[in-house]
Amino acid sequence: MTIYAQLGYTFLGLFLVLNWGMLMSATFRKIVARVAGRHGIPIYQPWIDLVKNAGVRTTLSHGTMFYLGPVFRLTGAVGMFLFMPALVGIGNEHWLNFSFQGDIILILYFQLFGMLGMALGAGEGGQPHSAIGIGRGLAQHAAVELPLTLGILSLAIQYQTLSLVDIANAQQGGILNWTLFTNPVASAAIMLAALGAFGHSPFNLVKAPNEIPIGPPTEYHGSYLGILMSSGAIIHVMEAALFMNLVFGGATSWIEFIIKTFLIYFYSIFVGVVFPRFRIEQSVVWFFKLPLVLGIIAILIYSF
Amino acid sequence: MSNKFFQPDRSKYPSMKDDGTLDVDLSSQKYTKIWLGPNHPGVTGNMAVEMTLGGDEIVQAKTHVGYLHRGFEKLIERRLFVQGFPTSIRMCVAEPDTNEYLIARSTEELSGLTDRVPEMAEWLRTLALEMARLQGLLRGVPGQAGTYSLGIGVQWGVYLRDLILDRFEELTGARVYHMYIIPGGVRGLLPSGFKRRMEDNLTDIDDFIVRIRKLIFHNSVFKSRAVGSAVIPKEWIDKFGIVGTNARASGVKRDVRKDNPYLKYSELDFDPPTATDGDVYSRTWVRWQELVQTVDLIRQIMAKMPEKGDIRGDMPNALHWKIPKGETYVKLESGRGEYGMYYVTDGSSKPRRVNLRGPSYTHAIAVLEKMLINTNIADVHATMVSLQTCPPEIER
Amino acid sequence: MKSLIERVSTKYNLQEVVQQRDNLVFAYVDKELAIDMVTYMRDYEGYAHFTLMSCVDWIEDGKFQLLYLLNNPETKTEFGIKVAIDRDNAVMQSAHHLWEQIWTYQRELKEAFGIDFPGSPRVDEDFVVEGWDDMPHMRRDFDTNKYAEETYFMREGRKSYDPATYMREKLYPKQPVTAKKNKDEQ
Amino acid sequence: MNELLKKAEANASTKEEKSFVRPEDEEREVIAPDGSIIKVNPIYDYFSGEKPSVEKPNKGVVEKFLNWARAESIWVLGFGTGCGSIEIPPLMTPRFDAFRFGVQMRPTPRQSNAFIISGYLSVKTLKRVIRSYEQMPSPKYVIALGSCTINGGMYYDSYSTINRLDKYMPVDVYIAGCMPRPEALLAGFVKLKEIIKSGKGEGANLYAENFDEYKANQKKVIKDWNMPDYNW
Repeated sequence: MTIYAQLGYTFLGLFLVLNWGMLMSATFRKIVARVAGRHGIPIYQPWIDLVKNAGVRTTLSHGTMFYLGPVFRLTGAVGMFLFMPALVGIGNEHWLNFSFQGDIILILYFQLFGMLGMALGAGEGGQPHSAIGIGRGLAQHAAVELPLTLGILSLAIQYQTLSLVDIANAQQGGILNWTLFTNPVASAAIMLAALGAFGHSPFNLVKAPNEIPIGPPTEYHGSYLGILMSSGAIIHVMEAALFMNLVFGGATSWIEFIIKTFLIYFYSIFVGVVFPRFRIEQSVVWFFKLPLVLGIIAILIYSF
Repeated sequence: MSNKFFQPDRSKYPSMKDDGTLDVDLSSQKYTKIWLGPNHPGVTGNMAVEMTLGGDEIVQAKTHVGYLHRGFEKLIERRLFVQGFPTSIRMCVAEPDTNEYLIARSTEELSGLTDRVPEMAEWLRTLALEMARLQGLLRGVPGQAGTYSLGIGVQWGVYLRDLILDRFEELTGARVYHMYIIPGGVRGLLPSGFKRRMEDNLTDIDDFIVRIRKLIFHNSVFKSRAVGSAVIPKEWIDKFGIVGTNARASGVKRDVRKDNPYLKYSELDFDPPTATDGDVYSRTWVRWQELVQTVDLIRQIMAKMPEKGDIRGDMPNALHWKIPKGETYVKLESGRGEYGMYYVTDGSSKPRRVNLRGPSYTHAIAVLEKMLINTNIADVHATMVSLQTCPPEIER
Repeated sequence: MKSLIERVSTKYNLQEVVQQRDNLVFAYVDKELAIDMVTYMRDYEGYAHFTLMSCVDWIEDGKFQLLYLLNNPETKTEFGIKVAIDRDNAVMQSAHHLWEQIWTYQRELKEAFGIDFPGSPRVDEDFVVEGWDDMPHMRRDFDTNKYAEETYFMREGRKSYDPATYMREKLYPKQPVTAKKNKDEQ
Repeated sequence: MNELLKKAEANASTKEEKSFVRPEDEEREVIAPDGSIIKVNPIYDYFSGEKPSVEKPNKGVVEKFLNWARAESIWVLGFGTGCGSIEIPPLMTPRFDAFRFGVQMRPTPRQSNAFIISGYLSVKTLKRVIRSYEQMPSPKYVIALGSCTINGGMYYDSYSTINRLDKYMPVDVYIAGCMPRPEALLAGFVKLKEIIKSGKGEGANLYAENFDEYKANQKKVIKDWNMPDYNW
């Protein structure tokens, strides 16, 4: 396959993922509304919001880095997509994106890259709430990364590879081949860390609407906010896809992709709807307890 | 708790001097100044807390009120007694009926017409006050969980509060500002079928009470945040003049309904709930118990109240009503605590001075400022809601 | 309650003792003795709960009447200690050392009536109004209507009526204004 | 007597010089991290004092499409300025559920495009309202709730509340009543949508055009003006 065809497929995939991410966030808000007994927003509301944000006339800047914050965030999101195999299995080679060029470490790096860019950009905004939100976000991210990386390393030892495609391909051929069943301890560590990675309640202290409204994006408006919204939509899908490829056997068709990412995302919402928010030190300590212990056990099992 | 490792070294913080000033050099980059409010979803009503932060911890807090100042006390001095009614009930929007009772009772007492109020009217006044308490609690109890971003309970609670507002609308014709309790009695009898519809709503609320208990008080995250947070020690109660549920949660049983019974409370069977710890969790727990009790009280009132009767005593012509010189202090137990009114007349057709004593006057300024020191910025909103601060009654 | 009044009134020379209700008494005390008496009531008579501090402007006498309303949680009674202070030189001894919330009341009274409480913390800070440049707004001689008309923009077409004359005009348009006096207005 | 006179004199002299600038906004010298001393004047250095300019709408179909999107996605600033804010929770909860109409609450002025002035405005709040309003990006809309914003309502003679809101900022929709029911608010939102869709919701440009007039009115009531003229 030529590079141009590959690029074409990648952009098509990006478009699909963006829209699926927006639909998913709308569904998320619908679900929360239904639990509360409300009708909720129209399902197409995120797209209207996007158009509206693009149509805002005033744009203020606090400096170059303020511009670059959303751009970095989008870069992180797109970077995660580029090196993530959307579909695996025979006949889906054109949906592997550029995953042959990079491995999990690169994806984890891109996950952090968006956050760091956002931190620099929001920091230049000068809003104290942003600064507090960034401090919280980075502290929590460090706590989340630890069990997540331990779990992933356990998988790497198990499958003797760091390539996400190989890990996902190794899980094909039946539900019992999934890492969930072949390496349950590492899966548990990863999925507990996933709660923090998605950033819904009880780990939503980065945005914390009634403590530091609303954290890093406080100063962002108009098109900046539109970029942040769309990159957020991509990141949510990509994180769900990461856990899908690691633990739940990857996807061999777009239908499977949609069902699996939705269920993984729904799992974090399900927890979020009925739990309040942790304070930052509680959240950090929470990740250092059970998930960390599980991660260490998962490493130890495969080390000997 | 497990967060002992994360406590900062507070011994290096500057402490406040006697005159309320703090020696903090903001340009030293060690401290930040942050305003919580007035434009902030995390403040109750419209007020502001000016916080000096060292890291995430508050070194000094100052409350700023006055954003809702309308000068009621001045305006009432310019109005006839009866004109004072629509003005005065807007003093506090959370439970407006309490204001109605206070001003009606003060004018009746000062003009010596207290015994003209018929019994039926007393029952209806009690009912209106308890319904007001109920609608306040339906917002307040889940609202405490809402401060920790557990918004589902708030949504259910506000819906049920709307049902109670519907009953108010049926009884009085208005949703929020009712003007139901007037001098000499009340404005109307119960509409037919009111008790049945009220009973339906109370059944729904019973359901809600059970669910909210599971949602909030059995929730590990809520416990981990609320237990031991924002403690009011027992010694503070008299020192700061803390009243109502805040005092009862610290183990001091103080309830005007029991201490100085007014209206028909002496004929009702209830016992104000108490707790001992004085933290956010006990305050919420006391309020939840009070929610149960209020539902029970409304049922008792509807069972014990007579079917028919006079609702309004003979009163002087409202436009030419003059009250002889005198002064009084009337109080009642609102959802937030002792709520009183100091009323002075001078023999003319207008009051000389009206001073409202809201419980938040103490809770939201002296207590809050003291309590916020050394708390995490994440707990400020929860502390304010747990004290049930209501700015309009501070600044009137 | 009776014995308490007798006991205190000999000690502090109370004037104009009014027992408004069974559980509510108002009495005047001399300005010099006021804080002393409040302290005594708190420490020896069990009036440990401070309810309210208020002020009434008796402009015709040239006096401000301060009120310290104390509550006894044991006997469930209230005692209002009133102090008359001079209107032109309105200074009162501060009581902020007795209860923690009193400085708030004193700060409010300083702003609303212009009564000074030397030594009270943060007494000069703004309380409810900001950047106020007129006379203290709760004094009787401050005309709020005039101030509002001068400062804010009235919407054209808004009218205010005196309710009594307006109702008479609307209900009995043919009756002359010099009609009989209402019987309740005695 | 002499002492009193002296005190009065002292008071009088301090009154004239009384500065309303908060201590952290005063002109001062700051030591930079490299040790040099910099003079700062926070009000003018940290904020921009530039006047707003009229931002012309697009033409034709583009503007119509954008207006449709603006009308269907109204982000309301969560700033309860008066007692009308007690009816906002019912509006956003199961009974009335304004989310169906594309109405959402946003916590920061930068991200909101509609401002509900919920009832009376004391002068102290007016100052914060102006600041928040000016921080909102154009196009922005104002919904004035309750009689008190129309003509002062029952506070017409109060020394602390303003009487007419439209003298201080452009108002798109008035909702009368004390207090207006949530249904009235929903009707107000529908009306606002009509106004936006027909392209008449140009309050921000109106504010920029008549900036001096609005500013003069605001400065007349806000005696302690200690902020830049326009809060970007």
